[in-house]
Amino acid sequence: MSATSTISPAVLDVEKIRKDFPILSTMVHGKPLVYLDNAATSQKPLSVIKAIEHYYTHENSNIHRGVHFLSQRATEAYEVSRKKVAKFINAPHDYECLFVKGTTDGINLVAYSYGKQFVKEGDTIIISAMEHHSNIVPWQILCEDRKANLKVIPINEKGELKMDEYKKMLAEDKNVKLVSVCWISNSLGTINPVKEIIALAHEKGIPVMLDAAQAVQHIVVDVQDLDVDFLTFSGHKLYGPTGSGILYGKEKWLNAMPPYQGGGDMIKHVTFEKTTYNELPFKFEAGTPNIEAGICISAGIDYLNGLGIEVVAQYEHELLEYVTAKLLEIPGLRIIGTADQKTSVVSFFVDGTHPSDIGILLDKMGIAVRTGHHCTQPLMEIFGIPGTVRASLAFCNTKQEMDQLVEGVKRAVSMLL
Amino acid sequence: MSATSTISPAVLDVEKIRKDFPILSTMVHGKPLVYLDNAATSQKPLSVIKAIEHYYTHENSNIHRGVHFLSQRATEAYEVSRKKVAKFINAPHDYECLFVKGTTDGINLVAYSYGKQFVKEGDTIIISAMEHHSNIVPWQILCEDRKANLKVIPINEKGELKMDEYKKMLAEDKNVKLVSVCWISNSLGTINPVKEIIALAHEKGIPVMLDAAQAVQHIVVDVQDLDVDFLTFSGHKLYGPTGSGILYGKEKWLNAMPPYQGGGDMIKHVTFEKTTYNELPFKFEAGTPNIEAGICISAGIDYLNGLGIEVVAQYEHELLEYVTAKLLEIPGLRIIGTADQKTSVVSFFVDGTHPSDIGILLDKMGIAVRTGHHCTQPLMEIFGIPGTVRASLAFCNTKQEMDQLVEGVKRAVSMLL
Amino acid sequence: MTINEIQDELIDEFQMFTDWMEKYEYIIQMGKDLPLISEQYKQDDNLIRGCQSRVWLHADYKDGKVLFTADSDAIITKGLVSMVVRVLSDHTPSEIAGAELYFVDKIGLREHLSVTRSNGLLSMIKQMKLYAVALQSQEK
Amino acid sequence: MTINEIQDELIDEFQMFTDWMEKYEYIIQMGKDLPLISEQYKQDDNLIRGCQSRVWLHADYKDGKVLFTADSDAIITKGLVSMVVRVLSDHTPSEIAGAELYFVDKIGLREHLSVTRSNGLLSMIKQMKLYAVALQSQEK
Ligand SMILES: Cc1ncc(COP(=O)(O)O)c(C=O)c1O
Ligand SMILES: Cc1ncc(COP(=O)(O)O)c(C=O)c1O
Repeated sequence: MSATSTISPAVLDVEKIRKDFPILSTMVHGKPLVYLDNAATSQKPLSVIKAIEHYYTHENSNIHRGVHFLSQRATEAYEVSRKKVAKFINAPHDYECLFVKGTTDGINLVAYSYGKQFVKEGDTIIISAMEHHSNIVPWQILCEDRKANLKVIPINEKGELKMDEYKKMLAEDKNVKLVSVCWISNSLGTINPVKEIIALAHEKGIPVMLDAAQAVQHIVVDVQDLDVDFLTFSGHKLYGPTGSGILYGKEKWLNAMPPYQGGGDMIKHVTFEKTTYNELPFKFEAGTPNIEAGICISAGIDYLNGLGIEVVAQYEHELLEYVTAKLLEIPGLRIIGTADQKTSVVSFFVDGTHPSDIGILLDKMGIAVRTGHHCTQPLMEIFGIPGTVRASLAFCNTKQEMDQLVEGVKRAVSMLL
Repeated sequence: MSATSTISPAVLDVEKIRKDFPILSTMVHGKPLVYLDNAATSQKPLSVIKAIEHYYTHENSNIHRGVHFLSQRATEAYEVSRKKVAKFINAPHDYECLFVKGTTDGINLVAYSYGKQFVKEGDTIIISAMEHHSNIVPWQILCEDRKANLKVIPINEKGELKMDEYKKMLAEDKNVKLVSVCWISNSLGTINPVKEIIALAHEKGIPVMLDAAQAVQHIVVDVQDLDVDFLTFSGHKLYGPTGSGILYGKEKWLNAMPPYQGGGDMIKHVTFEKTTYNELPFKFEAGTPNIEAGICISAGIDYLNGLGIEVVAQYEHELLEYVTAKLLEIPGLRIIGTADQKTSVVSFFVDGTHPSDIGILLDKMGIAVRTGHHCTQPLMEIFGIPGTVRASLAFCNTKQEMDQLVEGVKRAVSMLL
Repeated sequence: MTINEIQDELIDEFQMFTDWMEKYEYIIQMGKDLPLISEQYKQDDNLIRGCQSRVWLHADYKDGKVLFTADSDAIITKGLVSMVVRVLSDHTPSEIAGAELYFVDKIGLREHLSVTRSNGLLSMIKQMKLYAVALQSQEK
Repeated sequence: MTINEIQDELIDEFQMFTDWMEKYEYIIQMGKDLPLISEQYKQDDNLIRGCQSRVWLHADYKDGKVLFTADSDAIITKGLVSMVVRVLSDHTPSEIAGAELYFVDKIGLREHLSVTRSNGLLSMIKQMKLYAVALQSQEK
C-alpha cells in the first residue's frame, strides 16, 4: 500500500465514531487534541462511561454472597460480563476467565501460582527480548526465588523474534517450564508468530502464556484455535475502565495451581486449622472484586464488536502504512521496529534529537505521543537508543491526524537541529 | 440511650443527604429500597459518580510516564488524591499510602512482602477470632509456606477480645513477628482497643497491622496517634469506587520489604541481568494502576469530610442503639455481638429460624440485609450458629428504616415459626 | 404424571397468589410439611453445601425409577427442595436427565437458581441430574 | 544579582513570547549554547536519572560560593537546566538552600517540575539543594 492511497471511507465512519468519545474534543494548549497514545491506554466511548454510571446508580452492591435484590442484580451483571468475555476470546468455559486488575496482575498471578507449583531449582522460563517490564520482572522475581533460569529469545534488527534461536533453546534445555511472550510488542508493533511458538512448545509439553495487552484491541483472539495455556490483557487498553483485566487459563492448569491471594470469596470453608478453596473462577478472585470493572469491561468489548474487529484491524493497518511512509520522508528519521507483520504502533528516532524533546514539542501542538523506553528498557539497549517517540493508533484516529503528526515532527526537528 | 429517644434532626439532614445517592430511590419488588448492607459495600454519592465521569471525559490517560498534557493532568489528579488520602488518615508522608485494590489486596501485600523478608520457620503471626477471611487466609498461606504458627486471640461471649490472653501470648512467645487484627468487626460491630493492642506489641518491638475495612467510614483515623505500622481499607466501603483501596505502611517497613508484584512503574532500571526497584510508593504499584479508583477514592473521602466524620459517627451510633433496643423486643431474637464498644453493625439470630429465610423474606419487603457467615466462618462456629442476619447502617439510613426493619423481621418470624 | 405435567400443576398452584408474601407463605408451608429425608441420610456424604443453607439429598433406585428424598436446614430452601423433589422424583433416569425445569422461572423464583450460590438449590438439581445420568449409563 | 533578581530577569525575558513555540525556541537556544559541563564530569557519579532524559550535575565550592555546571542529553531539558544553573550558581550555600524557585511556575513551565518524573529537572534541583545544605553545615 502506498502512502498516497486514500483510506476507503466506507470501511469505518470515523467522524461519527469520534463523537462517541467525549474526551476527543478536549483542547490542549489551545489546539484540538490529537490522541496518539492509544497503546498506553485507550479512550472510552460514552457507552462505557454510561455503563459505569448505570452500575453505580442501579446495581451497586457486593456480589456472590447476598440474597437481596441489588446483590443478585450485580452478581448477574458480573457473571454475564464474564460470559461475554469468554465469548470474545472464544474460551471453552467462562470460569476459565478470571477477572484481574490488568495484564501486570495476570502475569504476576501466573508467575506466583504456576511458579509455586511447577518451577523448581534449575528450571527455565523463556521470555523474549521485546517484552514489557510486566512480562520480565515477575519472572525475574520467580527465578531468583527458585534459583531458576530466565532465558531470552533474541530479535533481529527488524524487531522480529529469531525463531531459530527459540527452537534451539527448546531443543537444548530439557527443563523449560513455561514460555511467556507478548503477542504484539508495545514498542515495536511486531506481531509475533504465536501459533507457531505455542505449537513448538507443546511438542515438548511446555505451556505457553501470551501477554495480549496489545493484541485484543487489534486482532481476533481465539484461545482454542491458538491452543494457548494462559492469555492475559488489560481492559483499559480495550476501551474499558482502568483496573479491569482478564486472565484466561486452561482449566487443567488453573485447577492444578494454588491460589494467589487469600481472602473472602476464594474459599469454600475456613477454620483456623484448615481452609478449603473454592472452585474456579472464585479460587483466584479473593476479596470484593472490582465489580464496576468486571461488569464494564464487556461494555468496551461490546463497542468494539459493534464496529467489527476485522474492520477495525484493516482500518488501523491502513493508517499505519500511511503514516509510516510519510514519516520516512523526514531526513534522519529511523523507524524502530520494521517487522513484516506489524500493527498500529509506529516508533521512531530522529538522529541528533532526543525523543523527549520531540514529545514535549508535539504536546504543545496538541499531539499526544509517548516518548521514552515504553517499559522495554532492555529492548532500547539492543537498539542502542535512549528511547523512541511512539505514536500508537486506534480506529478513532484519522488520516488528517497522521498528517498533523508528520508536520509536527518536521517542525519539532527543525527547531531542535 | 433509650429506644424511644428521638434522634436529633439537627445533627444531619438525612433527607437531604439521601438525595445525593441516586440508587436509594430504587424500587425493589415494588417497595422502596431499604439498604442495610452498608458494611458489604457503601452506596456512592452523585459527587463520586460525577468524579468518575469527569475522569473519563476530561483526564483519562496513562500516568507517570507521559510528557503529554492528558498524562500530566491525570498524574496530577492521581497524586493529589494520594495526598488527600494521607491527610484523611494523618499519614506523615503521602508516599506511605499505597493504592491497592482493597483491604484483601492490602493484607495479601503485607503477608507476602513482609512475610518474605521477616517471617521464618518457627515464627508466629497473631490474629484474632473475629477476623474476616481476608485477614485469616493470607496468614494461613504464609504460615504454611514458612512453617510458621498462626495464633488466634480468643473472644468472650460478648464478642470482645480477651486482652489477657493476648498479653499472655506476647509474654510467652518470643517469636511473634506481626499482629494483624481488625479495628472493627464486620459481623459483630465490636470496636477493638487497637491503641492498647499496638502499644503492647510495640513493647516487644512487634509491628501491628490493622484491618480498617469497617473503621474508616465510621471513626476518625489517625495513624500517627495510633502509631500503627500497617493499616488498610477498601474505597468501596468508604463511598468510593469498587477496586479502590489503600495500604498505609510506615516508611521503614515498606523500604525494608521486597516488592509484591513486578511490572511497569515499579522499577527504576531493568536489564535481563538485574533490575533495580523504584522508590516509594511506586515500588509497590506495579503496572498501570486503577487510575479512576485512585483519583475517585478521594471523592468519597471529600463527601464524608463534608458531613464531618464525628457527626456521622454520632448519628450512626444513635441509630444503632435505637434499632438494637427495638429488635430485642422480638421474642427469641439474640443479638450476636454485644461489646461495650460497638458501631453501626447489628447481627442477630432468631431461634428456630435460619438467617437466610429471614433475609429472603426481608428482601421481598424491599429490605436489603446480609445473611450468612459474613466471611467469618470461624466466628460463627464459636457462637454455634450457621450465620446471622446482619443489618449494617450508614448515615444515609433513617430511623423510619429502622422501624421498617423491625416490623419486617417480626413479620418474617411470624411466617417462619 | 410426567415431569412437565407436575411442573404445570405447580405453576397452576402458584397462579392464585398475587404477591410475594403469599407465594413465600406457600413455599414455607411446603417446607414445613413432614421431614423429607430419614435421619440416617442426613450425613456429610449426602450434604450439598450452598453458601447459606445446607441441603441433604438421598436417591433410591427402584423398579427403574429414581426416588429422591431431601432436606434443608432453612425452611424456604426446604420448600423449594420439596418442589423439585415432587417434580423429579419417581421418574426414570432418562426422564430426569433430560428434564428442563422451567417451573422455577415461571413461578418467578429464578433468583434461587442464579449464580449467586446463595442456596444449595442449583447444586442440588445438578446433583440429581448427575445421579440420573449415572443410573442411565448403568441401564444401558 | 540575587537569586530572585535573576529569576525576575528570566521571567522578564519570557514575557515577550506570546506562544508556546516561541518559548520553547528560546529554551532550546539556551540549551544549545555551549556545553555546560566539562566532559570529565559526565560520569555516572554525577548522573541524575530522570524517567526520560539524563542530567549530569557537578558542583564546585569557591570563595564561599557554589558553582554549578550541568548538562543533559535532551536539549529542552538542557535549556531548563541552564536556567536553573543561571539562577542558583555562584551563590552561597545558605542562599541556595533557602531559595524558592518561583520562576519555573511564572514562566509557565510548572509541568516540568511535576510529579510525572518525565525529566530530571526536579531531581536536579533537589540535588543542588542537597549540595548546598551539606556545604552549609560544613560552614557552621
Ligand atoms: C473487616 C473486614 N476485613 C476485610 C474485608 C475485605 O475487604 P474487601 O473485600 O474490600 O477486600 C472486609 C469486607 O468485607 C471486612 O469487613
Ligand atoms: C505488551 C504489554 N504488556 C504488558 C503491559 C502492562 O499492562 P498494564 O499496565 O495494563 O498492567 C502493557 C501495557 O503497558 C503492554 O503494552
